[in-house]
Amino acid sequence: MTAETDAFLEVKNATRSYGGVKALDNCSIKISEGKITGLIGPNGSGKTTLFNAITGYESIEGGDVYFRGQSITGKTPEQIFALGIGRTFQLTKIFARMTVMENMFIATQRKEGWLRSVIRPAGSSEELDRAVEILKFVGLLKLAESPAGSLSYGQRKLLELAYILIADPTLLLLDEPAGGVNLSLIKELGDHIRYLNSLGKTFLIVEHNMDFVLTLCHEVNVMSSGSVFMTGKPEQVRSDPRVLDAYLGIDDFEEEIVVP
Amino acid sequence: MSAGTLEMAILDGILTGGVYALMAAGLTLIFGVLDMINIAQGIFVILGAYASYSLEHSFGIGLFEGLIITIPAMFLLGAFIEWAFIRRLGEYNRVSMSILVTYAVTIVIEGVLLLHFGSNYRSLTASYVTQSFHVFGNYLPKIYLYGFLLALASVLVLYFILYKTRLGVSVRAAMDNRFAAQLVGVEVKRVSTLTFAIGVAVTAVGGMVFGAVQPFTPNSSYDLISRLLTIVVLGGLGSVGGALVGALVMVVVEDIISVAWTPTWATLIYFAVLVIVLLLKPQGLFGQREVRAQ
Amino acid sequence: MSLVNPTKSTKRIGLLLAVIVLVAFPLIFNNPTVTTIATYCVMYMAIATAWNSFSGFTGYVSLGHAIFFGTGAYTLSLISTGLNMSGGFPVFALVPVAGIAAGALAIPIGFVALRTKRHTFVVITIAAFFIFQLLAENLGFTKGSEGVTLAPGGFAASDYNNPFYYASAVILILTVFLVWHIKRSRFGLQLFAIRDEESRARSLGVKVDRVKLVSFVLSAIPVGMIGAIWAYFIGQIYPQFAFAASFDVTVALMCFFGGLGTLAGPVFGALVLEALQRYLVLSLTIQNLYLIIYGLLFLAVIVLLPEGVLPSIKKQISKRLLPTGADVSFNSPDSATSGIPQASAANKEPVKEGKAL
Amino acid sequence: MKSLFKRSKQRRIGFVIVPAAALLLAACGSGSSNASSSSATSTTASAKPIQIGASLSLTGDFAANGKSFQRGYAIWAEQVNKNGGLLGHKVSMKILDDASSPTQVATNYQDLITSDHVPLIVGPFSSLLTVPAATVAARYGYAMVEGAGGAPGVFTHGLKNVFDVSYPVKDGLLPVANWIKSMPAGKRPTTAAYVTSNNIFAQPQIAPAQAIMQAAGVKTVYNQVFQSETTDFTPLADAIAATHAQVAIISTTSVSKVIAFVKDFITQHYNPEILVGTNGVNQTAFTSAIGTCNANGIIQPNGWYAGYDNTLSHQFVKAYLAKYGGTTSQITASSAEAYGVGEVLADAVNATKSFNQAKILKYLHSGVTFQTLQGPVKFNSKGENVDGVVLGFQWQSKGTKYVQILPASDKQSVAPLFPKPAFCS
Repeated sequence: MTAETDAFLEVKNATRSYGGVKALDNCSIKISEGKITGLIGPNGSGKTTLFNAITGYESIEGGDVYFRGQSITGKTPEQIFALGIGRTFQLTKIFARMTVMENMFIATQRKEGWLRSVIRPAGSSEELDRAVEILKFVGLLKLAESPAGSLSYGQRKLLELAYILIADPTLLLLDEPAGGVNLSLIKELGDHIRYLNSLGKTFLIVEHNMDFVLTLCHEVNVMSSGSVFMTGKPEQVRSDPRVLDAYLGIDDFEEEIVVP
Repeated sequence: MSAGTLEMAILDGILTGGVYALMAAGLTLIFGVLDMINIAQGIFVILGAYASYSLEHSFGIGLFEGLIITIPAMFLLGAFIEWAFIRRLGEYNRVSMSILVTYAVTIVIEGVLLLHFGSNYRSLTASYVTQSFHVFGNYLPKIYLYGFLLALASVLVLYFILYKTRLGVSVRAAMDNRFAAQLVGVEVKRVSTLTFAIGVAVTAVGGMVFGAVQPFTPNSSYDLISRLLTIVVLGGLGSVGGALVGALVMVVVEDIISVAWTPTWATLIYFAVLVIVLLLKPQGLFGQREVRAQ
Repeated sequence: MSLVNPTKSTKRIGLLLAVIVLVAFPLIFNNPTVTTIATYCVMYMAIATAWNSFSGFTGYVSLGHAIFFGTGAYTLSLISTGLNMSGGFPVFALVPVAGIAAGALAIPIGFVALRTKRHTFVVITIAAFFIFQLLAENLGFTKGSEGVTLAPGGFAASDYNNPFYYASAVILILTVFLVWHIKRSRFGLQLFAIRDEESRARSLGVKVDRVKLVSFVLSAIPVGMIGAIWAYFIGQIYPQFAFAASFDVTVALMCFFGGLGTLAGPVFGALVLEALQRYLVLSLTIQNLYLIIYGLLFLAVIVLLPEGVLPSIKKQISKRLLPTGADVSFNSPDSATSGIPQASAANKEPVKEGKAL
Repeated sequence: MKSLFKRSKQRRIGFVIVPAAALLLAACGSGSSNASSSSATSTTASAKPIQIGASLSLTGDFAANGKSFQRGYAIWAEQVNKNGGLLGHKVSMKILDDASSPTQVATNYQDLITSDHVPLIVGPFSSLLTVPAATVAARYGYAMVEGAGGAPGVFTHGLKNVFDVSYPVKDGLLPVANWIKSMPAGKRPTTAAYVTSNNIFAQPQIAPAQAIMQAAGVKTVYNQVFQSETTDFTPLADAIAATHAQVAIISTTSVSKVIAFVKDFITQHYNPEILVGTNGVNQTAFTSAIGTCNANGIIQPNGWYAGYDNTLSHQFVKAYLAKYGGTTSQITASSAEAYGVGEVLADAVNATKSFNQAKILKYLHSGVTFQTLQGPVKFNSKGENVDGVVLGFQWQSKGTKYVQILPASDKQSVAPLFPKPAFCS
């Protein structure tokens, strides 16, 4: 199980600290193209910080991030998004007072003069078709004209995924996609991810639901105290005693707070 | 400009700035914890001044002694307003809605004051209002020094509450992240009410000193609130220390320009300084940098 | 499933009727008091629509649009007196110039102010407002506190107001037309996205800074043009009236009253509030008690109808006609502002499940 | 006016509540400011009553003065009715509130003229509102006699229908300046400090007085314009005190500003030989803020005071006290100005025996002299009162008496306290 020489996404020795606490401590990770990669670890191990570092939401004090061989360290979130890296958030960020369909058009970038964009109707017919297709795919089409704020928590997660998909990213970073979502939706979500993966999309998923991660991912990274200490196939991770150790002593705190 | 004038101007600025800092301290707390703009802070100060005035004129209670009554009274008023109106603001349009609600509160209080006191100027009088100390070959009004010391003491009390008490921890947690604070068991509603009440209670002191330094009418609050808002933003939202520095910068800059150049442009220069600072540091002098992620 | 509104044709008819009423009004009701009030109404309708297209759409509350009103007023006044224009229709030719001046000024102000976040933005617009008022009071070419007096319009007394009314109406129609387009455009979506989740919108490729600035500038232009017409109408401007402190709060209250972020709300709010207020001030004189009652009632409106009058009415009607929640918004193009709290919806979902290690 | 959230305009959004308020007030039977014409007297005004229209700032920035004007107009109407009305018509005042807003003042006069068809109008309070008001009136050929529009700007744009019964604002400090000029060289002060707020009532007073005093050898050692938003007046006052100028002139429109300066002068133990405030010095707000005794010797120019020895003035004072009670010191010059406006208008109506505006305008422009409680009034072509007399008043007897001192030639003037006695505390 060796990674390819030129990794699709690679973080090298990233460091980030808050006050005295090192959220990322010389953290390195490699993601292979076309795979579903999992990222697990106890609460506070730095998973979300790593996501933020990759997607430009937080700067890192040391280290580098490479995407397709190019450094993307220090780029802004919108630049990174434009490169084809989309992400979702642990606490969903949808546009609550806009309709589901309107949410879909935010991320559609088209090369047009900004002055014209001021008065041209949003969403061309091909974009509309695409949005309909994606909403149908995630099962939100019937709610297309509802305000996004009226969606359930699980539906919001799906919407977040949907409105990123419209920009056709090649790499998707999902932050706890299954957190707080009911069982049937979790299964559906897994199917969606597998299907998208079969279309060639690469995933990096932070998740606490072990069953979900271990059945879905091709490869799993385990983080603790700000760095990735092991990488392997799901069955290797499942049987590795160090993983259990890493989780020991962690109370159920996180279980309580995942949902807003 | 004669010798000592500039030094006096700076000293005046510091003393007056202290009083403005006190009035702004409550505003910045409310800003920080409740995530809202409290337009009514100006009229609370004026209300505080009228409260001191009434006690002095109707009951012969001295300005400082009167605070024993006015501080709890303003505290209760603040708690009531938070409970009755502020708490009902949603998360959406919170900034706009808070402006509108507190504006409505302002005109109600203004109407009550106009009804009761009329629109003529009132001022607080006490012997120390016109007495002075001798410094720099000049005289320093006692009321300025007393006001400054009182303001400083009040700011220290606020600091103590914020950093040494259980409530303070909750307040700071709520300022940092309302949502997360809730998750770790902070009763954000209660903390909000208390913070609003404390922020309003402080105006009892601010109003007393303000009223002793200059005459006031129910109309005076509008000039005041514009100034307080700029102080709070200059210092950084939610920072009590920032309010102190912001107030000092405001008054000292204006005072220096006034005597060293011309009062005509002094106010404008202050606003220009404010804009430049915010251009370089959008979060204000002591504001927390906005976290971009969740 | 499309964005096309099914009630488009009825809307068109309604719009056409509104325009006809707007055009015909002074011809039918030609009492000068009525047309004076109507003129101010139309002015505030245009201003509120413009202000709303920035503040209502993005959630950035500007308390500095008085700068653009004042700039428009001064532009027209100073040019017309500088050229010794003797009133009449030619002066209206300066109205677009005033709009351009206001728009041009909005670029640097917006550039600076929009770098800050929402709360700070409010205050920085206040600071900018003071700076411009002070400049108007102290600069030589603005004539300082003495103000500028314009040549009177010179129109016949019987229908003196009409030129001002129609000039304002043209601005109103253009503004509503522009904002209507903005609202349904990609640009409009981006504005709403900024209002709801700015940082997320940025990461989705919305050029947030540019979008906000363009919106700010676009909203300044009609305000400047109305300011110019107002100055000509009133005949004399002073710094404290051209740059009026109360301006933005007045306009904000109108937009709030009608429905912030909607298209019809500000027009409705300005119409109702301005007309009713002018009429009532004329018909009765009440003083301080009025402040108290007004404030209390406004608080009641805020607490009971937090979305403004129009959206609340709309919601009630929709509820009656279409009891299924999901479809309500289908008929309501303004549903983007319905303001359903996020948490309430989220809480419906069961919380603790699927958390096996 | 400059503050951000000032209510004057936005209050107008209050219409929602206004109907309720109206009902409530009506139920309470209070709130009507219109002079009641039912309190008929024994006169035999046979013709139908007429209304005289005015817009006043009953709320907003100018509210205090607006209300004083309202009282002046009310007393005048009462007096007119007592004397048989105007051309046999009972009069009543129709007063609308303009909330200190130029937009509203224009609307109000529009309404008074075109909807209420009032035969006569009188002016609003404040120069800032006079031009918009007079512009509307001019459109319908109405004369506007007013008592508070004396700023130079009012007379510079060729309005043919404005007549200000008060003295022109720019003349305010002339009696003081002429008094100083008239002093013998050895006694005359040699240095003067001027400070004024940037305001059309305050600022125009400085230059004419300064010119006279400089010509008389009084050196200007300080001359600054400040903004009304100034947060801290102490440095300015300190800077003036530091010049040790023998004459200090503070020109403001707000009593709060003059209090701020004088308070600081007291703490700085700065005792100019002549201390003048152009506004507010006569108010109880001033004396109570600085202490009665400290007011001793401070001077204020004005056009009228309750002790003015003039038959019309006595009549007015008596009527005022009968109607509103209180003491003579509570009667403001603003009320007198309003009353004077009424007197001039009534004279013009009686002289022309008509309510015809063209005739009234012609008469007002004819150069006749009117007698008012403020003394004679005569209009030049611009509508300024060329006979307007500025008087100088001073607190004397340890701040207990407010007396006329200027012009010295006036028989009512008493000797000024000069140099001003030192502050008491």
